[in-house]
Amino acid sequence: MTESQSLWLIPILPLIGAALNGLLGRRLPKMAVSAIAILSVLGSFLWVMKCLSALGNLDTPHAEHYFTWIQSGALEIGVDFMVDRLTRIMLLIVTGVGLLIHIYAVGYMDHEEGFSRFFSYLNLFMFFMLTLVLAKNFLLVFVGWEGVGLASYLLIGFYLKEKFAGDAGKKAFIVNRIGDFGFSLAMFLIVITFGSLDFTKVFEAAAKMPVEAHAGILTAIALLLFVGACGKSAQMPLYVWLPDAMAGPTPVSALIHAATMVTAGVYIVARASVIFDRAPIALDVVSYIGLLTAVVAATIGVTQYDIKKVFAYSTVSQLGFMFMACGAKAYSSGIFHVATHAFFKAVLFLGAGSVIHALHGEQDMRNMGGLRSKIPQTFATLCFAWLAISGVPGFSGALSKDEILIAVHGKSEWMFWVGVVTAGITAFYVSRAMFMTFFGEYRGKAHPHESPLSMTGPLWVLALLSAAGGYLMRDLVHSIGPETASHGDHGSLEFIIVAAGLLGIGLAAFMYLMNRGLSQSVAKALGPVYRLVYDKYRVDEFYDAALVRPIQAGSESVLWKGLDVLLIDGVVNGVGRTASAIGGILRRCQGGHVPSYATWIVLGAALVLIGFQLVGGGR
Amino acid sequence: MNSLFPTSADFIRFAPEIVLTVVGTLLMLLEPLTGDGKGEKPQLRWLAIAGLALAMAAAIFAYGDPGPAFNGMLLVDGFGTFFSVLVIGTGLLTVFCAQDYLIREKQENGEFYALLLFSIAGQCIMATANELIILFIGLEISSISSYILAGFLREDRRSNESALKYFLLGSFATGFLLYGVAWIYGLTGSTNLATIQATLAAGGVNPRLLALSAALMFVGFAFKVSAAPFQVWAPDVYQGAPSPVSAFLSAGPKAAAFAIFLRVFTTAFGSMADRWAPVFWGSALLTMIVGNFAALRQDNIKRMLAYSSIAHAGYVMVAVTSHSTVGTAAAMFYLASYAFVNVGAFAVVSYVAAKGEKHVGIGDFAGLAARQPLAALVMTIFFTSLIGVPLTAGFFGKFYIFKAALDAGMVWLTVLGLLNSAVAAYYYLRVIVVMYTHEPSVAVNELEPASSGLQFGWVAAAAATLALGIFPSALLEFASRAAILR
Amino acid sequence: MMLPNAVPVSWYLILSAILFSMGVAGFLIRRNIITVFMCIELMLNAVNLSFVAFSYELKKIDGQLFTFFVMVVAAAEAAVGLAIILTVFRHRMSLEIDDVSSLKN
Amino acid sequence: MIPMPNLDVLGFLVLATFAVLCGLSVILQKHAVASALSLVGVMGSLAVLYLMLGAEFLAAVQMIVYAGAIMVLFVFVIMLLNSGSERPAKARYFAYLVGIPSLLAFLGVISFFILKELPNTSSVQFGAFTQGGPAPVGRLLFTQYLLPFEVTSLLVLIAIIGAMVLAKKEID
Amino acid sequence: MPESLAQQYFPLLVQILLAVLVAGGMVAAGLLIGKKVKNRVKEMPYECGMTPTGNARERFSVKFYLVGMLFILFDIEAVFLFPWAVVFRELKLFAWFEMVTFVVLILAGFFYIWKKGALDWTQTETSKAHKPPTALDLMLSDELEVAGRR
Repeated sequence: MTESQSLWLIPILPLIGAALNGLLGRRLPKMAVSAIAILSVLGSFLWVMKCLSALGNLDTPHAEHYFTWIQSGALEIGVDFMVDRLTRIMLLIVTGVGLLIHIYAVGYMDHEEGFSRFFSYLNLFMFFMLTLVLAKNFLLVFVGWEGVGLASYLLIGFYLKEKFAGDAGKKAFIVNRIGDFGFSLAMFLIVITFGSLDFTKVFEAAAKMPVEAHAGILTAIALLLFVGACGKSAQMPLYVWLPDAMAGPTPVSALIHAATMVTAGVYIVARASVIFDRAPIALDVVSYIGLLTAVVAATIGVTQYDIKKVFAYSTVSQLGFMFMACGAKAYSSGIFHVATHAFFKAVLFLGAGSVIHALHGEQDMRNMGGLRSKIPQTFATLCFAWLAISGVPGFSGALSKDEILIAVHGKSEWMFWVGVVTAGITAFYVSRAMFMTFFGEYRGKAHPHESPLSMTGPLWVLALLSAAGGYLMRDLVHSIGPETASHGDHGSLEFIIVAAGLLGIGLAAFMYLMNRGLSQSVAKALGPVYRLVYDKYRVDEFYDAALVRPIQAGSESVLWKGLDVLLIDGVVNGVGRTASAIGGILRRCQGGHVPSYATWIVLGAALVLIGFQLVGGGR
Repeated sequence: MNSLFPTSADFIRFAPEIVLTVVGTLLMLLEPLTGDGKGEKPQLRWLAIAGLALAMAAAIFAYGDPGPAFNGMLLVDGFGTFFSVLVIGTGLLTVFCAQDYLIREKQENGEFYALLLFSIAGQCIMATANELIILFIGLEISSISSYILAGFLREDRRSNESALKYFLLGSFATGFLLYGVAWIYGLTGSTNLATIQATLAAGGVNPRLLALSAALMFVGFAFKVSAAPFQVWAPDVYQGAPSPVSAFLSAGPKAAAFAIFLRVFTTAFGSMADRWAPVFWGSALLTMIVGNFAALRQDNIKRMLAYSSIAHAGYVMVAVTSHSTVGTAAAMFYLASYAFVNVGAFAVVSYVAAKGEKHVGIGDFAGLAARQPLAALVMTIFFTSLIGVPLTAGFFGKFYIFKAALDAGMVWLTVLGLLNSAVAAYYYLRVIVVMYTHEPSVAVNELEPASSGLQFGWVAAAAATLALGIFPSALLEFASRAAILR
Repeated sequence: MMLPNAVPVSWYLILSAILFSMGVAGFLIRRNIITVFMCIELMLNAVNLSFVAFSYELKKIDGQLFTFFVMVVAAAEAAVGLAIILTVFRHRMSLEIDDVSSLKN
Repeated sequence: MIPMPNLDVLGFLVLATFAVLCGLSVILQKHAVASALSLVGVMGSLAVLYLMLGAEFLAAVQMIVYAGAIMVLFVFVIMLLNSGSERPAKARYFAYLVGIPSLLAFLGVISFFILKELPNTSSVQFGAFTQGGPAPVGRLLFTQYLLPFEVTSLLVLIAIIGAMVLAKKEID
Repeated sequence: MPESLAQQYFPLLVQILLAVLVAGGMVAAGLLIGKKVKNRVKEMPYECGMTPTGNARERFSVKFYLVGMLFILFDIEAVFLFPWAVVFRELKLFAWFEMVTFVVLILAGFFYIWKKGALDWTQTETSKAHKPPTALDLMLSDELEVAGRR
């Protein structure tokens, strides 16, 4: 046990920021508000750095006990924080990316009202997220778990002037409650199984238990935890809330719904890897769900025109990849992808935000185009992210994605291939978004203007990270867990994956770039060229008819309209509707008439009387 | 049996009730003598506060020498003291939270405080009662004064109606309770819980007739704690009664009723738990469902809180069902946390509702955060606690309760209970969102700042909620030590 | 018919049960608030009979004492209850119990 | 013993019948005053039954407090509010179709168990148990049950306040 | 002893029977012997002269209720005083203290009511003038409206 690093400072600083902004932010000038917000996060980032440097390479986890929280019978739960190699990564991501996004948000939210409110919520979120990450027992994790849910709920509902944001918040809320339900149930199961909630105790005990060939208590715990994870990390079928959550301000989408909160699910699965390793059934479920999510979300992404929606679905699908990794026991690869994804997805969202900002709130890609000259910096930074997510070698995205797919290959062949195709589709729709946004001629009305430095600055940092970050963090990440298959010779597999990515880009370029570029020149082209162009055009149409339309139509009608909108939305809203319907019936029992109330009492009395006679009389 | 004449120890153990009675009588006598026209009597208010504080001190002091009093009529033990202190504390909080309301309605007078103190005295008797007759009388003292308090606004239709319903249905249910007492007396020849327990443990009492009396008493108690299917009165009464009174009713009398419920069924009827546990199981489940689902559709916030109080009674019933010291401790903790939260929440409601309780719609809370940040903040704390968000008292209340339920092997009840609390969160959050994200409503715009007393009440309640949420151990340890009833 | 030459206590208990149920029934079916209240008194009286019968059965007079207390309680309830009924009547101008149903759902 | 159906049996049967009839008329009379008077009848017959059960003092108190005071108050209020007979009933299906059957079930269960499980109760003989006089009652009341006795005064106080708070009109 | 108790209560029984007989007998006799004259004048409350005004069911003031309630409370006190007086000799001072506590509390209530002015009946009329009339007053004023509801 090394000497105390007073880890508690890390979450407390943002909390102080939140309190300051929340209580007297209304009276402070914007400068002060943003200063408080940023400095609080900066402080905790620096403190993280200090702690990590002091703690060295963490061969043994560093734990700190502050006070005993609950002492009921055998069960003792303390407020304990812990830093191990897994936590280290998460801390760096959360505080680092969080800091950048805070800075970005200052610029982005400049004209919004409720400036201080926004930042106090954002800091509050940081507090809970850091608690979640640092917690040493499930209960404390649950604190953070609930807290981030609450914060994101408030932030999604931030623009509640539009009713839509309210509904989005509501959906997010219902789905998250389902997740929390699973998590808390898992927690109770853990309590009665291991008599403790402390990570070290629980996992030591679990490590002694045998691998469950058939579903057993561990499987139940693992699955329930995974239900919670599905809720938080937007996996099938609980992912519906995430695309709608885009109603919130873009920095929120970037921070909460791309970089940090949604990865909490992956984190908890990785954290509980000991349990999952002993529950193969649960592992299979995890990987299947992950795969399914990845595919469905990616194909839906192809059809979207709202730029934020595209990235939202891509987030869902990337999270699917992460769970695939966990399913294949390659937890470190999953966390690795969490890290890289945090970088490039943050860039994508912030870039998108910058675009929207530039176009005064325009989100429909059909009204964009040709922006690369208008907002070059945003474009440049987005290119990094684009290449990263498409898995172009040399960018960090490729590293993690390769690891994942290789690990999956180790688990099962066909899943690997599906994953590869999905990777291709991913590359396709992100490129599509890029081309529709930045290439071609501008189709919108608003007058674009480059964003202020406070926005572009963070973009650049993150962009560079999404290029190099992977290489920086690789060793840190791999120090976490079991040696993954990533090392050793998988040249062929890696080649396939890269090829898939490039193919996707190429296809997109073909259909959204050349087509457009050539078709412009067609107008003024001369005869001989014309034929060629014409053929080209044919080919293109052929492609269009043979590939794009079916994919789009298929995923549009089946996946998006059918599954997403009808089925899952239907279910989620249906839950609400049934509940309130029951409520209506119950209300009708309250007619306000004393005799009928008395009747209830008499009825109850008779029932109780008979019940007491019938029940347990024999025993 | 010691001498029939009371000793000083007896009086010490009865001290809280004595203090409350004396001060209450004093208030009653001073009422006609202190009259200033504008219906504001701070001196009486402070007298009431002092009396309550003194009574709390007396209760704590009495715990220094626990034991039976007045020939086994009372039993001062940890359990009883816990609830005595709890109801007295609730009363204190209520006095602070009621003052604005009473002044606004020109109703601040000695009678209100006197009745409050008498009612609390009755609840203290309930908390420490170890004999069915004194228990019954304590219950009636608490109830009758509650009837009057519910109808305290003579000129308000809703207040009358709530008083009438509460009174008629209350005495109706009391009839059943009394019938049960008669039977248990007839079967065991005693009304002293200890004697009854011994007699039953010795056996020889016909189990079926015993079940008869147990069932009848169950009806009476379940009514008082508003457990389904005997909860029908609660929404109407809480909605119609003056908000501070609703706050008090949903906290103090309910806690005391649970105290006797627990005491009677764990001591006297403890030996026949296998008979009553299933009925409790069903009632608990039904109560949770009715409370939560009916609350989903409410637009009147007082009514919503009434249904939510039913739902929370359901959670406590879960704890009672587990029939273990853990469960009892959980119930005690939960009731404590719930009392503060509810009084606070109703206090905010009564503040927003304004004169004549015009604004009790949820929409009337729109934009409260913008105009009255403190009110909104404390309300948020209370509601998060009611939801059961961690770091608030409500979370641990639920945590312990469901843990106790699982320890008792009631997995299904736990699962369903958790589902219920998942549903419940919706209607609380609705209010929070309305408060923080909507444009201020008319009601909110014309609010005057709250008086310092009211603000103190809020902050005290909120502080207690957070304190119990962050450092629950102290209270829980006491509870689990006190939960061993015999 | 031939009457038995002694009445067991259980008959008194059954009489009390019948009277109790009558009170309940009256509570359910009557509309005049005061009459409804009287039905509660009827219930209490029935319970008192049980108390006294049991105290005879046990040859202990505690039961009779309980009856005293029940009477006091009944008196207090009567005083308060009738006062409440007065206030209600003042606003409703009616004693129909079904008219007192503005709080509902 | 007396060979004829003796005082106990006859008295019980007569009084019980009377009480039940009065009870019926309480819940069936259309006019409140009539119900009140029938209730007095019930109380009277109960008083005599108490007497037969050896509760002499209680019987007296029953007449004094219940019939003498409480019912007087009822009649006062009835005359005060002077609401005539009840309006013709709106159908109250829930109460009738659910309440009455469950009430019958309730009564059935109770009386069934009284008869089945409580068969050999001692038979009531007038004068067999004579502890019901004021002296023994007082002795017990002021020693063993001292606390309830004192506490009831609190009950009375509450009643006073309540009546004043709720019923006072022009006063103050 | 048992017989003696029966004897003890026998006169009471006889008296009740007598009372019932006499009262019933008189009514019966009136019905049998008296000759029936049925006309409006005969039906009037006051056969001789003055024609009654208003509804026969005259309402009482709420004061009656308050007094009736006070009566109950002191009735209870009396009920408790009786056994107390009987056992007073045995329990001596202790019983005295008990009863003093009890009586003091009840007298406190009495004092309260007194101070509240529930007992002086004159004040009401004067104050009625400037107080807004409650529904009950309205009822007292117009019977007909209520009579119409019946």
